[in-house]
Amino acid sequence: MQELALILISTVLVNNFVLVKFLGLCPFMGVSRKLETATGMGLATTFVLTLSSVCSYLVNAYLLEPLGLGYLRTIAFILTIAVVVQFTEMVVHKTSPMLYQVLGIFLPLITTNCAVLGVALLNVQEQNGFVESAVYGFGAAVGFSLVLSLFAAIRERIAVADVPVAFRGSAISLVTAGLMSLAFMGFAGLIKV
Amino acid sequence: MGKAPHHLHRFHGGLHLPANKTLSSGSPIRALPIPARLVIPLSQHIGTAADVMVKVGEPVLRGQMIARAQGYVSVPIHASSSGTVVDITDHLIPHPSGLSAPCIIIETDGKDTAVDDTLSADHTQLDPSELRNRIRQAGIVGLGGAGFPSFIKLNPGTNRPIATLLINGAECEPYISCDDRLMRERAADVIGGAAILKHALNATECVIAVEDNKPEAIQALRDAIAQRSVSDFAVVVIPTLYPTGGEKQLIQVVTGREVPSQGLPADVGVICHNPGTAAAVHRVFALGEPLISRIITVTGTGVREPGNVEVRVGTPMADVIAACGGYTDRAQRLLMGGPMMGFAVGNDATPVIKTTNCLLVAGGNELPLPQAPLPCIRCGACVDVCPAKLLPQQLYWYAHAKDFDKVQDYSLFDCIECGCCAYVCPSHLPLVQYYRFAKTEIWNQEREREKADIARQRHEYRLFRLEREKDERAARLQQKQAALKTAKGETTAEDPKKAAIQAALERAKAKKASAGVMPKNTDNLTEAQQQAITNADERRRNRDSSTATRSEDA
Amino acid sequence: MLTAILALGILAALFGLLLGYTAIRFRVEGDPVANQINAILPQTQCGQCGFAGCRPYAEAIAAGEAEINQCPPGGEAGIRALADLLGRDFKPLNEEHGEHKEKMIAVIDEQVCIGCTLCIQACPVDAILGAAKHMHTVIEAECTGCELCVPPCPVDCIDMVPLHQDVSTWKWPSPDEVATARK
Amino acid sequence: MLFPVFSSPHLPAQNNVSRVMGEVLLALLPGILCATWFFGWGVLVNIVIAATTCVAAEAAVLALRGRAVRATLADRSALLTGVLLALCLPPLAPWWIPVIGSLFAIVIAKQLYGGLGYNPFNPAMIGYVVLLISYPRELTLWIPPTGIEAQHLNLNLSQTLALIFTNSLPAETTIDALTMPTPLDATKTAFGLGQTLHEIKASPLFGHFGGVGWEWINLSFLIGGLYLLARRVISWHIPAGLLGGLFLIALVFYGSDTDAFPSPLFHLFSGAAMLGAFFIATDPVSAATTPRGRLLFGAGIGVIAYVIRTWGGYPDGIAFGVLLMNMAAPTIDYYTKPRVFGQSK
Amino acid sequence: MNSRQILVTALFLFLFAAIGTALVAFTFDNTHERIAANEREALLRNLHVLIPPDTHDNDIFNDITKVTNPESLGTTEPATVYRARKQGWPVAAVLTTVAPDGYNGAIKLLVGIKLDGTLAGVRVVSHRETPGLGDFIDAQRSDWILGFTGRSLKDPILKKWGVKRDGGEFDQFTGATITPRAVVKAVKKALLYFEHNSQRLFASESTRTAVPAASSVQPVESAHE
Amino acid sequence: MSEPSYSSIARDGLWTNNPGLVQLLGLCPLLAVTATAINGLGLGLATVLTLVASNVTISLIRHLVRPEVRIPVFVLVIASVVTMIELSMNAYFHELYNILGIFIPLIVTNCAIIGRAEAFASKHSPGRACVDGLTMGLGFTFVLVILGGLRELVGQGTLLAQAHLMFGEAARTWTIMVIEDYRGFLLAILPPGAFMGLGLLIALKNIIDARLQRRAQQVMAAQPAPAAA
Ligand SMILES: Cc1cc2nc3c(=O)[nH]c(=O)nc-3n(C[C@H](O)[C@H](O)[C@H](O)COP(=O)(O)O)c2cc1C
Ligand SMILES: Cc1cc2nc3c(=O)[nH]c(=O)nc-3n(C[C@H](O)[C@H](O)[C@H](O)COP(=O)(O)O)c2cc1C
Ligand SMILES: Cc1cc2nc3c(=O)[nH]c(=O)nc-3n(C[C@H](O)[C@H](O)[C@H](O)COP(=O)(O)O)c2cc1C
Ligand SMILES: Cc1cc2nc3c(=O)[nH]c(=O)nc-3n(C[C@H](O)[C@H](O)[C@H](O)CO)c2cc1C
Ligand code: SF4
Ligand code: SF4
Ligand code: SF4
Ligand code: SF4
Ligand code: FES
Repeated sequence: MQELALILISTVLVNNFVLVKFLGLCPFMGVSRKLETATGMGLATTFVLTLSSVCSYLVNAYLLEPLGLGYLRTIAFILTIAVVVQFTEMVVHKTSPMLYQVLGIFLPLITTNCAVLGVALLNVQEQNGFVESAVYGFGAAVGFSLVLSLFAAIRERIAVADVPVAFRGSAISLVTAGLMSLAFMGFAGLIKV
Repeated sequence: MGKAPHHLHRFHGGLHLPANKTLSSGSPIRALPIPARLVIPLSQHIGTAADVMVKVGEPVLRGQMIARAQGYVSVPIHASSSGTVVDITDHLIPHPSGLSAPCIIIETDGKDTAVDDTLSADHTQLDPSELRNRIRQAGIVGLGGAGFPSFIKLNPGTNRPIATLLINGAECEPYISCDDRLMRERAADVIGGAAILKHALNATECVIAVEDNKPEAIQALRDAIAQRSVSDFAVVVIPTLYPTGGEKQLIQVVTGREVPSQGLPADVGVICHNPGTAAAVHRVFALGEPLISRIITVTGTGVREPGNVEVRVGTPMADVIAACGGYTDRAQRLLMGGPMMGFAVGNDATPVIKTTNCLLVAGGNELPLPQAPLPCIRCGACVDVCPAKLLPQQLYWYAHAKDFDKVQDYSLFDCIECGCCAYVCPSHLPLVQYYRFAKTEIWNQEREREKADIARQRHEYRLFRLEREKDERAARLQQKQAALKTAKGETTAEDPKKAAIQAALERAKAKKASAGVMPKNTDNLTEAQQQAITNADERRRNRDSSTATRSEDA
Repeated sequence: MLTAILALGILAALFGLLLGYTAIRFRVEGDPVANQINAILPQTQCGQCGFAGCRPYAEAIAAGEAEINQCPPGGEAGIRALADLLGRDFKPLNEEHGEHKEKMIAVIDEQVCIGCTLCIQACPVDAILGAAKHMHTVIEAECTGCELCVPPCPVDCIDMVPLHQDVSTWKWPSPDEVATARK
Repeated sequence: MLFPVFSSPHLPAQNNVSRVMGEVLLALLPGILCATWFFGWGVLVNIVIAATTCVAAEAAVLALRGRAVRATLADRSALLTGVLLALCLPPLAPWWIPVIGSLFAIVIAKQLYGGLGYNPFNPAMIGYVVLLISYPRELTLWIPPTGIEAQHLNLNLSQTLALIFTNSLPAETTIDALTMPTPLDATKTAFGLGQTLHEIKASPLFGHFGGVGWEWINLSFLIGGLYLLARRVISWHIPAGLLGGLFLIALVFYGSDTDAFPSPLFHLFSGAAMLGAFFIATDPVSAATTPRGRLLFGAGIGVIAYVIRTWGGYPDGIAFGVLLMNMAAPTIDYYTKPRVFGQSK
Repeated sequence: MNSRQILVTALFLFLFAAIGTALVAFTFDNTHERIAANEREALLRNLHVLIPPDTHDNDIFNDITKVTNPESLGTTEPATVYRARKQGWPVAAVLTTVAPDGYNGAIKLLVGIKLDGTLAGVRVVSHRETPGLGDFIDAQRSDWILGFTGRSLKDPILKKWGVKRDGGEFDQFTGATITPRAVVKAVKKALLYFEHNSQRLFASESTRTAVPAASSVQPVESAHE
Repeated sequence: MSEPSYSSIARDGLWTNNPGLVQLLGLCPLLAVTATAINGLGLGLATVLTLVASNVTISLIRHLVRPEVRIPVFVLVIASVVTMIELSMNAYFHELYNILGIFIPLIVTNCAIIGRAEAFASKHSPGRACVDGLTMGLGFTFVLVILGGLRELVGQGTLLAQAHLMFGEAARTWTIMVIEDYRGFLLAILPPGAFMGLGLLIALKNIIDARLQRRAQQVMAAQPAPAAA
């Protein structure tokens, strides 16, 4: 139990996927203009990331490992992820138009979020078991959603600031992300492994 | 009187402001002479403007109705003195926009002849609905603030029983002392009016709330109540704190209850009226006089003889100032209302209206022009003073960003525009103006959205109609072609469309002005639209003889 | 090598079955995004965006075939709303499609009109009334100011006039604009 | 007669930014004096360098952007940023340390966002953290405060200047002999080595309830802070949240094992606790602005600071706490809107 | 109709997967030996820095043993010991040990010890010390770590095996005492361990049996630890 | 859909629509591996290869793909290409491979690649898709190298450190010590420096664009004058 808690703290804060590990940056920059959309993206990512983390684990443990096909991991994982995402999108679209409104446009973006593949690969690298993989995926997603939401709220503020012209838009957003990552360095060394 | 001292409550925030009231409150109310010209705007209240009843050149008497109420939220307008209507035209009105609006202009004859009295009555003999009717016919609107037609407030509906009639004698704005003088000198009128209002509302008590910086007024009111020996009237002395006079704040101070956001005082069983309104109601029933004059504080170091004057509605401000000794050399700015809520008037030819409670002529550096603003530093000083418990800095932030959804998330429409936030802001931001900007912009967007919806519907209907017509035409064409096959005619190489137009023009020439053609595009016409067509045809028929100016309203 | 191909191939085939099935089982028609976009467009129906009206433009945006900055009547506020809805960056109005102008309405000079009905055919919202050879007139409240009726008129009797501003439609200026205007 | 037209309210505003900043500078005085007493001239030299750089940098950027230079400098916020940054630095840091920190604070953290009022992060803390991360060595070279006789070396002004500007030490001293860890650093190191609190307390670094010198410095910042509260320059929420949060979490752990965790009092009077609570976390621009939000904001800093002090990689966590909560401030504001008058509870 | 559509989709995906996999598998067949060789070479390069190739003639990559001694080697996991022999005679050993009490956690070390107990050299494999402060222990950043070469438990004497601040012989760095203290301590312990166990270390059977199997080639390797 | 000219495709990829500076795609590798210029170059070249190969393949099969499996198929194509490159790199540039680490397999999800597949390759002919892939990739590499160089220079005062990882032992001497005895500015090498560095680059591009535009306008304004004279 304590170990799982540590995994959570580690993935959410200490080794935050976005700010420390540099994964999932494109949606981080792309879907953070408004707090509402950022929250929607966070929700969608959390769902897909956890699910695909588990699915990739299964594919790895029951298909690739037994057959000695480790080198096909990337292909197998990305295929799994793409299918999970596509499947989720189609199901949500049909069954819950409401939810689709909130999450729909973000779902296709998630396939190309490298955090998703990153989690799957890191799970293998860290030799995480089934539950650990799920927690790892979930933690990574929560960390992603957390900083995404905070970032979106800050960007909403900066949008109105008197930023020098050359820096308006993505430049100042990147500087802000840099300062956020600076703040996150405070968590460094919190978990000594 | 004789009741246990009222338990008072507090509202959030508020300011202790320099009062500056003694400038005007020292001398008794003076009646101003009748001006040579009265400029009477058709809209002096919240709601639809009144509808003109008189023609240019027509003589009018004092108190004569010259414009009738139009729709429910509207009251009539009366001539403030006798004379002749010399023009009905756009004229500057007191409004922050500085724009002009339709006004009736009367040249007075100095006789001040009154029209026949149809209003006075013993109010105890009338039922509430008749009371309301007379109050409406007398053109009474709130004299304390927005100028809301008072008769509507007296009709809160059966599901909202009114326990308390609250007379708002707070007069919390600096400089203003008209209510103070009124309550001191005409306390009996105020109490009399309050009794009528209370009767109309069937309220159980009447509370008159007065700030503790007006001891004379408090004494006068207490005496008047004692004289009438009514037991369900009470004068409550409240601490001086701006903006206690705000209706919602006053209700909280006196009753401890909060008027719901977007709600009405009646929701908590209270109706709030200004003492001036009460006195005006009293005059309706006692003297049969509609609302044609009011008491105005003329003050500031820019005017020679500050004081309180009773002025006819429609008197140009220049005349009022002149009657108060005129401008001093230091006169710099002219405000209607107090320094916190009032607005700047650019031109003193603007007339005084029913809601003009104060003319403040600021002299020298009394009210300096605003300093250049700095960006908001989010210090939160504004949050501490906002009586509506809003977050003024966030409202500012989003109004500045023109994010109108967000400002509404932050309850923009609960802002009472009291100006406390701007007063304490270290960055000197014109906060209230941002809020006003956002509010009017939102209303405008709503109007546009409605228009766009209509346009979309009409466009879709048109597409549908065209589609249908095309189908019909296709069907007809088929028939025709079938017919053509049998009897072959000669064809021209000309563009058939052009030919059609040519033909149409020729036909038009031929059968000019003849009736009996079936109009096109007449599906779905409303009555008004039908009327518009008829009018257009009418005008056309008159074309040759007509020399009149083209009026815009069809 | 064969195991590899078979293993992954079968995995893919299974996924294919799944997706193929869901695609049919959960098919959805229509595009709600276009509706939302259309709700933002000003419905002037002027065609300056390069499409036959607001709805076609909305559909083009939804399909990713048009930029969001092509509607002059919607102005900056409209573009901002679209950018917000679609999570795209704000872009200034594309000047090729025209400039944002103060809102106008059409007025027909009734002394000159010959009643040819050409303007009726041009008006996208049926805001012009009149019968053939009768005087024509514009319903002020319903005119969107699209100017489409102006060119067809053979006698040039349609004028675009600014909307009359009165106290009830007056807007407080933004202090920012006041400040820049003063500069 | 015609008159100029402006929106209400028309009464002149009573406050201005320049005065607010001035009050804060004034309130810093006791702390500055006390720090100078314990750590020598270096404190003042740091302040002069940092403040000058900050003001110059601000002026340069404003000139570059074609904005009013003089009028903007008059708001004194750049000056304040410089002073606060300097107060976080070790007294004998080489001159380029405050310079780089100030440049970062003003140019990147403040002016890139448009200057006063727009920066989402506390400029001084950005400057400090950038230095801490890039030059950890220079930032950990604290000298022993007056009162620790064993090691104390009294540098006079010219020696101080020589050390700061030319890196030349007085004869027969080494930099190692001159420096010594701060109480927080020492505690952390000692716990890392498995010592108990009792053993640690025996060190000459420790005074009555905090570290020698540090306890008095914190006390004088507390006095300045109370002055700000009394003058209503700051509201009580952030300091209360910060100190309360720090105190409570320290109390919980201290209560669980008095020998493995320092007492709450030690935490309140060590490191940047008081400076942070009253002067840094209260930076209005980058903090939360709703009353409840401010309480939360402060408490967050307190808790993060404790966590970093106790388990993290840095001796003190106030700066990171401030930045991390700055990051969360817009979100906190969003979720802590107060109940508007008349809205249902 | 519908089910045919589904089947077509499945077949389509199958085809693509098959072609893609075939190409990848083909590449793999052609590269995996070289990759394994690369990995082995990388490790060897590190070992050869401590024990130059000419000092031994065995295959140190494969001549290893695993020992577990948390007290001396700083980790509860089995630690690998690489053994160098010349003509069958022990020459030196490389211990993979851990300094657990670095400023930011464990520091992984390779400690090469000659048979006579002198240090062939020490290298840091991975650490998380503060960049710019604690990272001078990395040979790429400073020569500090080279200072161990040639030292032994007699040079300096056991009591002096510490940093200067603690009365020892080894330099610390201003503002960072903890890191060197941890490293020095770990090296000292490794030396002590070797002194007592060298016989046994060289006696045991090698645990590595064959070249790594294809499946253990990790496509993912963390770049910075 | 009309086919854009080759030169406009190239201009798009290299500058106007640069994936790193304008579209902000492929940010993860862009920021993660650019501690030095050489790292950036390595990953950049791998990306170019992938982009060209995947663009061409996808363009070839663009008429075959059904909508419901579009993304999975694209991803499969890209993943195959990447894995082949990865294996080859591991075999032939092992150390560089170790440094680029997890980001090689992650080229698969490099948004720039799938983005190009979706936005361009699936709609245009193979020739154009190839040019698009090449220029987009080069544009991306360009940013990777510049950012890597910038961070390396500010962070440790060198340029082209570790060139031997790519160019063999001979390149060891290529490293340029730009500033002797530089204290280093660690921030530039750490994650915050990566974000800020890219931010500064984008701002720089904005400034250059503004200059170019102003000049273009001046030229435009100047032209009619002689005509009138
Ligand atoms: C738009 C508007 C609508 C109102 N509607 C009602 C109403 O339906 N019934 C009522 O009793 N008062 C109504 N009021 C009156 C308010 O309760 C209040 O008394 C009036 O606005 C004057 O207050 P003020 O001067 O503080 O603005 C309305 C006021 C406004 C501005
Ligand atoms: C900030 C503020 C201050 C006000 N102060 C007073 C006041 O001092 N006296 C007063 O009668 N009305 C004041 N009003 C208007 C009252 O809210 C309310 O409209 C009025 O008392 C209703 O009475 P009426 O309808 O008779 O005008 C104030 C309104 C606001 C928003
Ligand atoms: C941010 C930060 C990082 C540090 N990193 C290290 C480190 O990696 N290694 C180390 O030995 N000391 C590090 N220290 C310094 C220790 O806290 C402690 O002060 C030092 O090791 C004691 O050495 P001294 O006795 O020479 O001052 C760091 C300090 C700070 C503030
Ligand atoms: C109470 C108070 C605290 C402040 N604290 C800081 C601070 O910690 N750091 C800083 O750079 N500026 C501080 N300032 C100055 C100013 O607010 C700051 O430079 C702005 O962030 C610049 O936009 C403070 C100002 C006030 C009034
Ligand atoms: S008082 Fe002014 S500066 Fe302070 S938060 Fe409010 S608006 Fe901003
Ligand atoms: S003007 Fe509005 S926001 Fe400002 S204090 Fe008054 S009610 Fe609050
Ligand atoms: S340009 Fe005209 S037609 Fe096109 S969307 Fe805008 S208003 Fe509608
Ligand atoms: S087009 Fe012109 S002439 Fe013809 S009906 Fe319309 S307004 Fe009259
Ligand atoms: S490269 Fe786009 S999310 Fe990582």
